[in-house]
Amino acid sequence: MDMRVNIAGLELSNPVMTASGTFGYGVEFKRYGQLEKLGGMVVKGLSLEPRAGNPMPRIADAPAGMLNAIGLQNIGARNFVEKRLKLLPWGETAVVANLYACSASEFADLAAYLSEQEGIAALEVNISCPNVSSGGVLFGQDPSMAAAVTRAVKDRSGEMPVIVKLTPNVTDIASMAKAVVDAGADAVSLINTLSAMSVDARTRKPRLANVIGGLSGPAIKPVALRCVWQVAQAVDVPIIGMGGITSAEDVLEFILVGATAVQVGTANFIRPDFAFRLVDELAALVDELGIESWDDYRGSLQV
Amino acid sequence: MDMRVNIAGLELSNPVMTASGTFGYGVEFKRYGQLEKLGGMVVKGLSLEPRAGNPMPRIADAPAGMLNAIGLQNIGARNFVEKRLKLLPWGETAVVANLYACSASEFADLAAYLSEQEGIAALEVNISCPNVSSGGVLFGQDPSMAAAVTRAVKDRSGEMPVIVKLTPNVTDIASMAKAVVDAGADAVSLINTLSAMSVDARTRKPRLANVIGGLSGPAIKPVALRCVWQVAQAVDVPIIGMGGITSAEDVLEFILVGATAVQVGTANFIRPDFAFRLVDELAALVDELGIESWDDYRGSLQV
Amino acid sequence: MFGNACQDTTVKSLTRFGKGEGDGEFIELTLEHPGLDNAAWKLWKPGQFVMVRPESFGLDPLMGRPFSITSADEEQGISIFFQVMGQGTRKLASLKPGEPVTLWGPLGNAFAVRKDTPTLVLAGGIGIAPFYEYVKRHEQPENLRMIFGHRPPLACYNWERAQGVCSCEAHHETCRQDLMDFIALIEETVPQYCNDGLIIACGPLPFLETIKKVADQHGGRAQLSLENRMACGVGACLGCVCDHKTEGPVSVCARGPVFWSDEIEL
Amino acid sequence: MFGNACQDTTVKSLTRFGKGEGDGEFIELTLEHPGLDNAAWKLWKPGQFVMVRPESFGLDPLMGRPFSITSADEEQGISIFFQVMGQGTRKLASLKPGEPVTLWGPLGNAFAVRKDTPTLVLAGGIGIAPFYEYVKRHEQPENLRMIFGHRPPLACYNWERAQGVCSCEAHHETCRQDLMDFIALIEETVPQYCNDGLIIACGPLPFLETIKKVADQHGGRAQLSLENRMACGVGACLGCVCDHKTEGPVSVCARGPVFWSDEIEL
Ligand SMILES: Cc1cc2nc3c(=O)[nH]c(=O)nc-3n(C[C@H](O)[C@H](O)[C@H](O)COP(=O)(O)OP(=O)(O)OC[C@H]3O[C@@H](n4cnc5c(N)ncnc54)[C@H](O)[C@@H]3O)c2cc1C
Ligand SMILES: Cc1cc2nc3c(=O)[nH]c(=O)nc-3n(C[C@H](O)[C@H](O)[C@H](O)COP(=O)(O)OP(=O)(O)OC[C@H]3O[C@@H](n4cnc5c(N)ncnc54)[C@H](O)[C@@H]3O)c2cc1C
Ligand SMILES: Cc1cc2nc3c(=O)[nH]c(=O)nc-3n(C[C@H](O)[C@H](O)[C@H](O)COP(=O)(O)O)c2cc1C
Ligand SMILES: Cc1cc2nc3c(=O)[nH]c(=O)nc-3n(C[C@H](O)[C@H](O)[C@H](O)COP(=O)(O)O)c2cc1C
Ligand code: FES
Ligand code: FES
Repeated sequence: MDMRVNIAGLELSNPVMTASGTFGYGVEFKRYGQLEKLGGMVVKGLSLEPRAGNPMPRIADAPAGMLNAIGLQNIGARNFVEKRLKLLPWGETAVVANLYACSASEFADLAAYLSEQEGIAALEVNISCPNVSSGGVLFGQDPSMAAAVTRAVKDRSGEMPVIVKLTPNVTDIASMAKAVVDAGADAVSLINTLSAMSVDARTRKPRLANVIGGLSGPAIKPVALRCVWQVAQAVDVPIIGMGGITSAEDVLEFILVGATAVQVGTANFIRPDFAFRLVDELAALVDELGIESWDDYRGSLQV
Repeated sequence: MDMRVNIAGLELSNPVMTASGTFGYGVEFKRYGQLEKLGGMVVKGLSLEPRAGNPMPRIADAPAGMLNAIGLQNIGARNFVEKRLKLLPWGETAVVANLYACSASEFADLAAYLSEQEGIAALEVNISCPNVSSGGVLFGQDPSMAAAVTRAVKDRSGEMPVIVKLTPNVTDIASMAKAVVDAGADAVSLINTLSAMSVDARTRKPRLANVIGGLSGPAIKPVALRCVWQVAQAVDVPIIGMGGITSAEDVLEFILVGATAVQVGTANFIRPDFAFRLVDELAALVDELGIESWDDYRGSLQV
Repeated sequence: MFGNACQDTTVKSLTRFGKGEGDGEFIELTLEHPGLDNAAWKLWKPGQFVMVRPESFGLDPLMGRPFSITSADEEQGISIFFQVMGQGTRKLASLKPGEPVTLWGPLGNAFAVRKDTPTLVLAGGIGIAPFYEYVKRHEQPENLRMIFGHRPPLACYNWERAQGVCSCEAHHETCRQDLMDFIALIEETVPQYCNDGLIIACGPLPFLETIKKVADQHGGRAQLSLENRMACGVGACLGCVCDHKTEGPVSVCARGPVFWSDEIEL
Repeated sequence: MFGNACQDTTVKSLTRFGKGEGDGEFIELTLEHPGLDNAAWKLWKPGQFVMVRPESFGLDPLMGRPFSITSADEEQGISIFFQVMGQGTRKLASLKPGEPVTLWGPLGNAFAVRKDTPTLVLAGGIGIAPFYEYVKRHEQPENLRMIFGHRPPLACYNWERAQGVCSCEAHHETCRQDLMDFIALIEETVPQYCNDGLIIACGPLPFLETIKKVADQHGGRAQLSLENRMACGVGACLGCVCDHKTEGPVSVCARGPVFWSDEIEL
């Protein structure tokens, strides 16, 4: 089968991408496989300036998952472009920049800079920064703020596809999706991590220095599928689904409920060659099940 | 240590209760242990009239958890009182009725009836009915509707403690808790299941006839702990914590973040004598850790 | 007083039947008898089932799995006979002797036994599990006729164990025509037992549906053992219900698993 | 070209050291060498580590676990030496020969080796793991002095393996006074190596903190191997960082695990 998919004009050789924050700047995985194999990779969230992130500990185990509170540690957009991007085979796989900022105007500046760089295929706007300027409400939890950020980014991104990444920590994710699509988002990706916590009953301490962190991994897959399904009913733009994918069958589940492509996050920690293997496993499973085209399979859940 | 806890005047011999919908009407577990051992039990959600519930299949596996969409199947409040309640040792363990209705007035009628029955120790109001009268918005996802239901129930419950059970499927659970406490809730319990979904990539069918269901079990524990922690910062009433408890250590984690008592749900399906064993294991662990009183331990997380 | 009907035990042995990938895996799993503290074990009857949860399930799957009791004996242990279907049975298949298993039961009702009544025993595939002991215990085996439909070879099913006790016919289904022949056989045989016989059946849903349809048409009834997905096994979660014509949705685990075909919808 | 540095292998053997509950469990786990496709195995050095993830982890824990490489050899296999701490090491401890394990590495940097320099090797508890091979490989063992502080008995640590090669002193800590004595020993010894010696250390955080403090005070530096919790092991997740004085937070897995004590905050 032809494994290619198209996200708002961006063509991927196959639907498997890697998720932001779980695949570094891509280069870290060269020892484990051929980056060219991937449909695309989303690099660690980039801010205008380098940032140091949260105090340690930043990660903890969770049942069928993990918690993280990395915070916004990154080398900054400029360093990424100058020092990492050229090491990536961006001619052969889509390199997507994940944007992280604390105000709409900062988002816009970041988008303006990144959208002009050769080698970046699309922007993914992470609207769940926990330290935003406006009174502690997260961008991603308020439809009008989410729309404002989307508009600000779109205005400054030229022709580059803008993907808005949604958080599941909302009452109604479909209306969040509608808000960002109405504001011009070319695609949406979901889900980011679930707001969660882990504590040690013996030491009486939180297991993350930040106290609250994000839950990812297989534990959240049923929530992620529900979110993608609801968003697929609500908007017409392509959806990139993610949350707990650890097998080719999981990939198909996301496509079945309406996703065009997927991202693999925590599974990269199960083994660093996970995403590369998944590309092959997906092709084999598609063959085994006799799926004839993505257009035929996508969203074909029989309800 | 003195294991007793007090929920808004209701004294429990220990903090371990069983969660609604996972412990039937209590009687089903007599073959597996002594009901008197439990701090309390919350029976299956009761409505004014018997109801048939959702079509099958109603349950599915999930990573470190399960999905259910039982719907509202129950024998009705009257049948429960007349046929089951007298079989329960309500003099020795707190029997809590879980209320399920589709309008504030129906909730009020149900509360009026149940609060007059000898043997019922408290009411737990389940405000996440998926089929409510007002345009598909769930009671539990709208603070003013949640407050309205709480007020309606409180008005008709006399002296009986009213516990409002919160859903995690909201943007801000702390403000939901505040809304119901301001409306008179004597205690809150949380969390109910996470809205979730499971599909079969091969047959292209949802694994639940209802398509969307509720995720429970260890997978949701980190989310539940975060919710209890946030609610504990926001309100002053006792909190009954639940979500994925499968060990005595888990119980302590919930108390550490601010719960006064806990409920055990899905773990009852790991083995039907789970809750009885947990009571003993909790006492042993409290001893081992040298915890001196619940008042000392509760909410003592060092942040 | 009956003791706690949820007991901890260990694996005694696993016996594999059949071979080859295509056949699937068929396994008799024997657990050490957990003891008669749980006095219900003295009274168990074929058709009843157990919930089995080895410690190796960990958190995946969380729910135990229901299996018909194939035999139960203080010396020999408690046996179930199962086919590998998915994650739960795969983990059961890789158990080793000595590994810990939680077991609750015996659960549910049993098949009727009427020693003087001509009895038709209909087994489909792994649905044969409860019948080894049923036929063995029967006091007048000459009144029994067992028909067994199967796709994997007979060697997968420990067939000798059933044979010799009563009249047993195995029908191997290898193509569509075999299936048609088998359905024709059911259509021909069931009516013979509809008036003054007893019909009991266990097997996949389409198999039970055929039996029910034929029995309904002839104003008869058969006892069908249902295999709905279960969580608690004790009637508490309402996850396993089937539609009962007069009582509405009823728990298969507590009210069944055996139902008269004319009382339920499939 | 180096092949994929993430390889599938199987358990070769487990050797348990020490005994008795109180001692904890100390295990040398040897994996079949996954092969030199991954040419990095030809060049590994003590101080480097591997991420280990047996299939038996299932979904719990999800993350692999980092361990110092104790030895690696095509014939003998790859060994790690670990202490049972929690769910991950418990599952490692119950592995059986032949079970599948995913392994990525060798990862990170290594301890400095300066054959002509007097070298102080400081091992705290299970922190001894990388040093068996370090001392074995050293070309001038007369320049080595190893001090080993431990609480469980020496029998837990395969101590013979380290001894005989170089000057080795073990300090058993059984009470508070022992600890004070041990700290005093560090305070006395570290300065002797601060000017023209080399100090390398691996062990629990308080142990490393003491060494860093003494070295800092004497204007010296020691190489410390950090054991932060890890997820990826490859520098991608930023879950394992430590504070580097000039570079800010750096990944322990990729930039370390060995750091000069004067360059980091503990
Ligand atoms: C009362 C009772 C008695 C049973 N007795 C036996 C027995 O003696 N021997 C035996 O082998 N099995 C028996 N079963 C069925 C057995 O419980 C299931 O095969 C088992 O639970 C499958 O678990 P799994 O985790 O391997 O499969 P899963 O991973 O849960 O499922 C794998 C695949 O099998 C299908 N499947 C799973 N369970 C069922 C089911 N109950 N009916 C139809 N399809 C299903 C699923 O849809 C899925 O496609 C019985 C069931 C009940 C309720
Ligand atoms: C580079 C590196 C090399 C290592 N080499 C070895 C080695 O050779 N031998 C060895 O035994 N261990 C080594 N460790 C530590 C080892 O990784 C942990 O002991 C192991 O991950 C614990 O996993 P667990 O699931 O058993 O414990 P968990 O369930 O994760 O934790 C159990 C308890 O141990 C504590 N704990 C867990 N990990 C650590 C840690 N890294 N530091 C301090 N406390 C911790 C937890 O806080 C918890 O209280 C190394 C770690 C690193 C980063
Ligand atoms: C360690 C870690 C770091 C992450 N960092 C980012 C990030 O910088 N930006 C972002 O949009 N998402 C980030 N995420 C979220 C993932 O991209 C993904 O949305 C989430 O983990 C769910 O997918 P998974 O279950 O496959 O991991 C991070 C997740 C993890 C586990
Ligand atoms: C099968 C099932 C049925 C449930 N039915 C109800 C119900 O009737 N009323 C209610 O308030 N909660 C119901 N719940 C939610 C549980 O009471 C509990 O809030 C949730 O499962 C989280 O706890 P757990 O992870 O320990 O199961 C049900 C949960 C399950 C698994
Ligand atoms: S399995 Fe729970 S009611 Fe039958
Ligand atoms: S463990 Fe992921 S960066 Fe070090």
